[in-house]
Amino acid sequence: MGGLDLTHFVVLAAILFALGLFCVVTRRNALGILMGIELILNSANVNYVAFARYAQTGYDGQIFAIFVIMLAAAEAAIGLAIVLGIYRSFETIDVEATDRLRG
Amino acid sequence: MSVTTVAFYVIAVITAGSALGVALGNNIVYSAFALMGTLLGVAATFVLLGSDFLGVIQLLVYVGGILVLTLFAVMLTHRIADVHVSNRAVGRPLGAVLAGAVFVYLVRVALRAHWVVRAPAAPGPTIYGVGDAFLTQYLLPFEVASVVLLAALIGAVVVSRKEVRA
Amino acid sequence: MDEPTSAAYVALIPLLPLAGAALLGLFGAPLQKRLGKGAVGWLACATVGAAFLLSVAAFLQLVRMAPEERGLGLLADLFPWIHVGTLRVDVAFMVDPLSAVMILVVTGIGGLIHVYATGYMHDDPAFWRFFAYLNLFTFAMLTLVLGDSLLLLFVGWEGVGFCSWALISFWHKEPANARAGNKAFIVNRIGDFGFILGIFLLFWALDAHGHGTLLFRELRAHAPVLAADRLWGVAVPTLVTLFLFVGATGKSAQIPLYVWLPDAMAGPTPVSALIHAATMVTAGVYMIGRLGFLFTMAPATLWLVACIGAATALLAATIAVAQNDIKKVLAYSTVSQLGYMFLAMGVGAYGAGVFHLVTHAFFKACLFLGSGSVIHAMGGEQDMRKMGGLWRKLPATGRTFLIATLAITGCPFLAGFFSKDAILWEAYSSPGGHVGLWAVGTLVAGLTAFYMFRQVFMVFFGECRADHETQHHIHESPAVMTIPLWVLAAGSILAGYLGVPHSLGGPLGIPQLFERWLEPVTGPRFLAEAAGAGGGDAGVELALMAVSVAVAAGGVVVAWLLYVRRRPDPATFSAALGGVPYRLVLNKWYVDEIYQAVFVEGTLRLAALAAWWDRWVIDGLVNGAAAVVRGVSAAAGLFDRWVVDGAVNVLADGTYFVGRRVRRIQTGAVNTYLYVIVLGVLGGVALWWSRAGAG
Amino acid sequence: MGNAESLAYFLPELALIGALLAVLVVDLALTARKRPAGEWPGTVALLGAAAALVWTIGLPGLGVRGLLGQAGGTWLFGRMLVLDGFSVFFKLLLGLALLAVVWMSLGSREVRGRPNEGEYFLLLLASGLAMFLMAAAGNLLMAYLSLEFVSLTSYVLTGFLPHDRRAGEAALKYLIYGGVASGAMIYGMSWLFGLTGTMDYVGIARAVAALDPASRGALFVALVLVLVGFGYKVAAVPFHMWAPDVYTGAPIPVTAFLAVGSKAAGFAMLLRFFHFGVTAAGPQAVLAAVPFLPLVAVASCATMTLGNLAALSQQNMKRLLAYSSIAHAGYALLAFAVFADAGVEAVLFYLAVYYLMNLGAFWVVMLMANATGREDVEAYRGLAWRAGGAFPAVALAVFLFSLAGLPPLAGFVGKFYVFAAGIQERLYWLVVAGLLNSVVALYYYARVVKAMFLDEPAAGDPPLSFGLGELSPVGVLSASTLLLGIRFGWLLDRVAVAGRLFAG
Amino acid sequence: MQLGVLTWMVFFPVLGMAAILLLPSRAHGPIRWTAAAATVLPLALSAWLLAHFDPHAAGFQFVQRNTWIPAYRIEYFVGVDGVSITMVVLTALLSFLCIFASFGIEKGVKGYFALFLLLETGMMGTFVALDLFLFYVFWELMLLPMYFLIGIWGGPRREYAAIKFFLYTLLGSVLLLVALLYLYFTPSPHSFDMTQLGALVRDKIPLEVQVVLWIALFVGFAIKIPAFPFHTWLPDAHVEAPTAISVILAGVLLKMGTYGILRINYGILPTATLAPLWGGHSVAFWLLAALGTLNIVYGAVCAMAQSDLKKLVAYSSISHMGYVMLGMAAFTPQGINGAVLQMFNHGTITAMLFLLVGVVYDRAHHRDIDGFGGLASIVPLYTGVTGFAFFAAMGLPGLSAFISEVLVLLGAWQVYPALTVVAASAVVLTAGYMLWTLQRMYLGQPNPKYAGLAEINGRELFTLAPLAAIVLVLGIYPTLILNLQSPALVRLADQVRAAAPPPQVAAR
Repeated sequence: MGGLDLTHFVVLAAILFALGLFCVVTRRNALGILMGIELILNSANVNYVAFARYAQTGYDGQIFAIFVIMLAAAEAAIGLAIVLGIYRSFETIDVEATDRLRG
Repeated sequence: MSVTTVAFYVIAVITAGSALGVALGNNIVYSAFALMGTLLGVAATFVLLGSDFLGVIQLLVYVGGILVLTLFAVMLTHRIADVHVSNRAVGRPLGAVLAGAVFVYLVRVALRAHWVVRAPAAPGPTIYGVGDAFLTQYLLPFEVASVVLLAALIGAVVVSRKEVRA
Repeated sequence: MDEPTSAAYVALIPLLPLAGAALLGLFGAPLQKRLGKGAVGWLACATVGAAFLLSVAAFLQLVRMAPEERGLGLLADLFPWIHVGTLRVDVAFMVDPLSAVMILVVTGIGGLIHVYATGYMHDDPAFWRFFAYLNLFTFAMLTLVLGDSLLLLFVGWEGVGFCSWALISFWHKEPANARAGNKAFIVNRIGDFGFILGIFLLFWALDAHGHGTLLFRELRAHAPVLAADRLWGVAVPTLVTLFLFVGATGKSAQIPLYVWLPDAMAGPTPVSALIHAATMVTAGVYMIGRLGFLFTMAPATLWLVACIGAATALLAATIAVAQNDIKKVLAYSTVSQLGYMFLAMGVGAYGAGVFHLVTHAFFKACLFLGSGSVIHAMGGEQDMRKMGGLWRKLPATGRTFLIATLAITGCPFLAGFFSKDAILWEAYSSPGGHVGLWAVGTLVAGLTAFYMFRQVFMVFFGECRADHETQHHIHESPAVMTIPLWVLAAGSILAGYLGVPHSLGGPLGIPQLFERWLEPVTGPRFLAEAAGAGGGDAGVELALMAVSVAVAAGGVVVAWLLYVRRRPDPATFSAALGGVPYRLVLNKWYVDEIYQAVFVEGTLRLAALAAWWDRWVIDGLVNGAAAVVRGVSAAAGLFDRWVVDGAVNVLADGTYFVGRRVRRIQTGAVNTYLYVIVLGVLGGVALWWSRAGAG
Repeated sequence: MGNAESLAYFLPELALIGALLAVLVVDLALTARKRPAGEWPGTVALLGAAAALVWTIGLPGLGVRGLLGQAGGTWLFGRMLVLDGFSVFFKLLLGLALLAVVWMSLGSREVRGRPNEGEYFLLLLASGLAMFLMAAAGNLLMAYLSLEFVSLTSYVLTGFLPHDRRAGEAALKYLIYGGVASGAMIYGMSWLFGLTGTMDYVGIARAVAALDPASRGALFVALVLVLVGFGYKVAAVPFHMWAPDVYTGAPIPVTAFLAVGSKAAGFAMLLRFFHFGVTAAGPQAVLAAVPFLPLVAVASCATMTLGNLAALSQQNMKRLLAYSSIAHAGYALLAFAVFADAGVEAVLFYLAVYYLMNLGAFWVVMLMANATGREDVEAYRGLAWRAGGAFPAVALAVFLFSLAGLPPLAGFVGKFYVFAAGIQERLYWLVVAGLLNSVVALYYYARVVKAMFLDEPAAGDPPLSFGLGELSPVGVLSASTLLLGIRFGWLLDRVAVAGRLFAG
Repeated sequence: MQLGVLTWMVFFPVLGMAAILLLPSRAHGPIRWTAAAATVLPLALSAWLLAHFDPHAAGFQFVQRNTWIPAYRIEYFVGVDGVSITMVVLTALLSFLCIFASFGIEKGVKGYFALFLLLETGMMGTFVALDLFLFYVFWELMLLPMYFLIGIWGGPRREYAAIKFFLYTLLGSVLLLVALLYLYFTPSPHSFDMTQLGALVRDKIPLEVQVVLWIALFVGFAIKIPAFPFHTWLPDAHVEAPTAISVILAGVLLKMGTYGILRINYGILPTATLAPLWGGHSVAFWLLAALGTLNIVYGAVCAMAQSDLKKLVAYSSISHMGYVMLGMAAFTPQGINGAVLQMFNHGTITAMLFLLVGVVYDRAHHRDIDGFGGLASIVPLYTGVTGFAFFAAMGLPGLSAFISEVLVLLGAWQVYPALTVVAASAVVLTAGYMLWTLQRMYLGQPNPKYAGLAEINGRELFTLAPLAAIVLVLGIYPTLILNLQSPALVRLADQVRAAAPPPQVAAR
């Protein structure tokens, strides 16, 4: 892998993680937040694959990543369904508006 | 600087740049497209890391599935005629500070840590290995995943189905 | 140590009246309804009468005993009472010469008063209750004088206080009576407070020497070991006797605790006679006599006792001069006479003090019962200004009253003469005495003669100032009341011959019976000294006697001039010096008012303050920093709620308040929730950094 | 143990999967004929849950072996799941919870008669299955998979009530929160993987014990991020924020299931990960290097305090119980922070007790909601004096006082062992905080009791009537709460066995 | 397992409770009489206990000891000794009488008597428990019935009072629990055995920690006593509680605080008891003697200012419990005997007072002292009994409180003379507020408003007469009780004194 060592990937993942975090805390749009979550999941996946690659642990890293992708898909399906439901009842998907439950 | 290194940096810039777009975009549609860039970048990273099968999965499931789903949702929840489909964000300075702190800390710690690193083997096709692992060591998760997907499927139906008076 | 002679029947002396009290207390009402008041009266008198007979028996048994045995006395040890650690006190009654005298007085004079009361109280519906109390009082008083330990004495001591309370406020519908009863009890309690401290100190001081005891006979044996002990820089015997003396001032109405006695006249007159003249109030004198060996070890206390006695005698006498209530005069007279007794005790003349106690019991009981007879006749009127000229209308009462008055005045060869002169002589000649004390005593003798004769003149002589209606109803009391008067009058004359002073009786061969009788108890010290010194001083004694008789006679003359001859007019004296001295005396030197303002009001104020403090501050503090939370809540605009609710529930509300604040974190906006995650993680990291020093 | 042999020890889960499919089939069959599903899906689910329970406990009389009798521990499915006393204990607890919640759902007005009733029971079973897996997971992958599985089903169950804006909002918040928390968790797990090169708990333990000191910081970050995920599952401060909203928005049986089952499963995972995973090979070294326990202690204190304080002024019973369950997570965390056998046992004991009293409380709340349609404390005014209300009132009082930790109820014993464990390990400040918290907690529990007993019912309150089928489970739970407060030795013995985690 | 006599005494009321729960709720008569029957057996057994108790035997008697939770060495361990025997008797007696005093309850009769019987079990259990865990369970067990009994059957502000009572006492129990757990874990193997724990932990806990534990325990108990400044729940609780509950509260519950100190603080931490605390004085001096003296005087002064008769009695309880604290702080035979005797006497006298307050409250429906006047003329018998109780409370010689107060003060004098002077001043204050109350309520012109007030009835007299008899008998022959308790108490006091830390600072 030439001069490319593990830390490159770790830092890339950290960038994605931090941006995902930024996204989820600042977005007011439920879909935006879900996108932020996808960023975080992807950052974890980059880590898994990179670590597995450098540590020569076989396929477990990849497999983990596959499960993450699979669960992300499932979550997205449910999440988007919920968002649509919210849109139906609240006419918005702005999470600041969905604050009937509080206190 | 080797080719892979150059490739990495190109991919990393695309990935991170798109992610920045996701985080900062003012229009939800733009954000969604920026997300596509990130996902593609990550797929490329996987390939770079010798996980070609995973890269394909990433492409198929994420870009092909999740992202399209997201775009559908964007469309369904906003009037398409609207030029400015809002992707409002508030408290950005604070968010930036926090995310920045997290990033700095993560990098700082990560650079100091000794990760498990062994001599890298030559990259090769991984489909066989992955498939084998799924049917041996990871059989249980694999099977459980099918139940999870079934439940998720039904769940999504439950949530999105309009009330039908039986 | 020799043991006292066992004599179980002695226990019956107090127990008989107790049985009477119990019977009357529990079944008096039905008894009175079924069998009438006569049965109730008989029962009450019979128990006391029987007790008197037993007392006489005990006295005679004592008389027959050898003097050294006599000192130990007769003992009826009933059962163990409090046996804890080294404290071992039994319920045991002891008759020795001193208590023999006392029980004779209590049951004898008490019995007469019981008889008198059956007549005096005849119209009262609560007749049974009165006699139940009276019997209970007799029991308590007998316990006081018969108890063989200081603690049992204290039982009687408080017991008579309780009965006194019950009898003073006997006519409880009148609020003033209830107040007087309370005053008596509470003031007595102040004395008792000192008294029990004295008991504690005495017990532990002896216990430190391995002789912890409260039995009189053991106290007498062990008291000398205390001579060198000190507590709080004061010699222990002095401190003990001072504490005990506080008790005595309460019970025997001495300065500063005498204020209750005049008010106690609110009770029925027999009560005044029995409790507030003849018996209970002399308990302090008895106690000092009983513990004479201890007081002797504390000259400082004795000096104080003498001074207080003299001062009380003088103060009360001055007040008595201006009183118009027939019983108030007698009340102050009692206080004054008690002062005499304390003067005697204070100079170490225990015998003389107790002697005066006995003679005083006779004539003062006679005076009170006589005044009761007068009041009875006047239909309840007590103001002497509305009396007069009753000599002929109430012949028996008038005559006995005069005899008793002469006795108290110190008319030669009546009882008071002997006892009072014994005291004055001791005050002058005793090692603990002082010529000043004698002078005060003599002055008081003059004042006594004045106010007593003032009373006699105002009540029995001159014009009758009562309204016509009352005059019409004036009649002599029935025999059941007059007979006791005559008996007491006889006693007022004869009792003195028990203790004829050596200077008078010696040449005639009349022995000083009384002091010799008490010798085993009070010790021979003063007798011996007096006898030793008396040989040379007999002349002085006679001279002093003459002086005091002259002063008394002077008092009588002044009273005659003022109240019979009416020239000079008493009003001129009242108006003298702008009337200030008169008003001072008339209003009893304003002592009651001062006490009321300082102590009673002060205590009540303190109580109110404490209650307020408890309600608002302690409760508030305990419930949690009231002010702080109130301040916080005020800032939050919730001031009204807090003020309305008060600080009572502050902790709960404060927690609640914080709880509501905490709830605000739950904004309902999901971004906040996510922020909290990030902050939580960063917080954790920061914590780790701070602990691990970034390593 | 290989995949094939493992199946024999996987019967409870298989039973759940079978029941899940059966519900699906039954529901489809009935709806296909345009007939209301009726009791069928629920009954099938009940049978499935019962079967799972039976295969966990065993029925010696019928020749069913069960898992209880298994001595020692072993790996299943090639080091994916662990079979030991610990996991069996939790399966038992979760099986009971599932059974109870299915039963509860059968009587719930919110659930019954909905068009999606069949799916509801299916999801409930799926959720139960996922929790079973959580309790046994011995591998990062299984841990993540099962945890996410539970989350996914929970999101849907929370949002089950259509057209209820509260439900939708709750589901959305839950989803977002869960997504972020599990994202953080897998990120942490990825680092753990990077530091140790393995996903197997035992391998992690070994590698951690031999960790380069320079990597401590990274390990700490990894552990903290993993704690985010677990903390979210057990609703520990500061990862609790979803709980009140979700508990309020979800149908009551679901709330109960989340409060009891999900929390228990989360603790199972937490305990196994830390005791059996990270620190299995020499806890002292790890603790010295990575002091995450103080964090747990602080979190415990914060969880108790915040839960109780926020509960003080709640007017909605579900929300009150939600905060109360947060507080209870704090008590259990206290025992976890002890980080010794005594602590593990105390957690297990506490969860068992918590199961009884919290489930009971929710049950009564559901009965009341069924009867009056109200969930606020006001609806409970004078309950004890209303016709038919005495029994639920007494039962709820028992549950609430047990939650408050008063003897002789089970909650007291639970708290007692938690605090005892704390004192044993010298966590005095935390124990004192816990005790003070129980005083605060008493205040709001007593408030409800006060409303039920000390207040007079409103004049117009109609009489209540509950069927025997509704009251009997409440009765059983309250009687057990009382009995367990007096005779708890047997449970202690069980817990002592279960608390010794398999260390293979 | 063989059920000992104490077990019957403790749990028989629960059987009665079960029986009551099975009765229909409208059957007021049977419920009341079942409750009465359920309290008779403990009373009868307590009499048997008195007859068979050997005061001179060291250690505990009528012991029953069974394992309960072997894993934690928790036992069902009960027994009595001289410290607790009188309290057991008092509990049985007052419970029995209070059942009759509760016959007037008309609301929720079933619940009331059921809870009452549960309360009796809790009280009885607390006094006989010899296992700390068991003790704590019983201790807390009393809390719930009390809460409901005040909260449901109390006066207008009952909820406030009930919750205040509840929170205060629970706060106390929290501290108690921490200390108990600490003690439990100190020896190895761990132990809850109250009879052994003292010896087991003595050398294992540093003195400072012992003092901290002592204080934690003390605060837990002080709330119950209630000692200044933790007393403010008491007046509220009393004012709102129904009569019988006030009686139990003052008669029995308050004793648990001082009993706990004797049993646990003294028994298990004797060294800390006389350890120096501050200013050269010991823990016992500051927390028991000084605080007790403050209680005496402060309670009396506060009582003086009350206008509610029940509140006055409540404050007088605070004052009288101060004697107990002072007495037990002296470690003289007289002091400690006086203290425990005072516990008993206060139990009987205060029970009378509260019953009497209840009598007038039942008739007039208020308790304002100034709102009456001249009752002596209207209800002489009632007044007579009240007068008896008042004078008993004042410590009139011949009545029981005199003995205990004198013993306390006498015992305290040797050790704390100055404090004793202050404490003894309460004899005046007590007389003051008691007599003033008598005067305002009973003496003077009868208030025409209450001219038709009914005289005390037979049932009420039945509840009062035994107490009055006890008060009188113990005043004359206190040996009855002193003999029972003295050997054990003196042993306890000696034990504490012997364990006092050796150096410089003496107990004074």
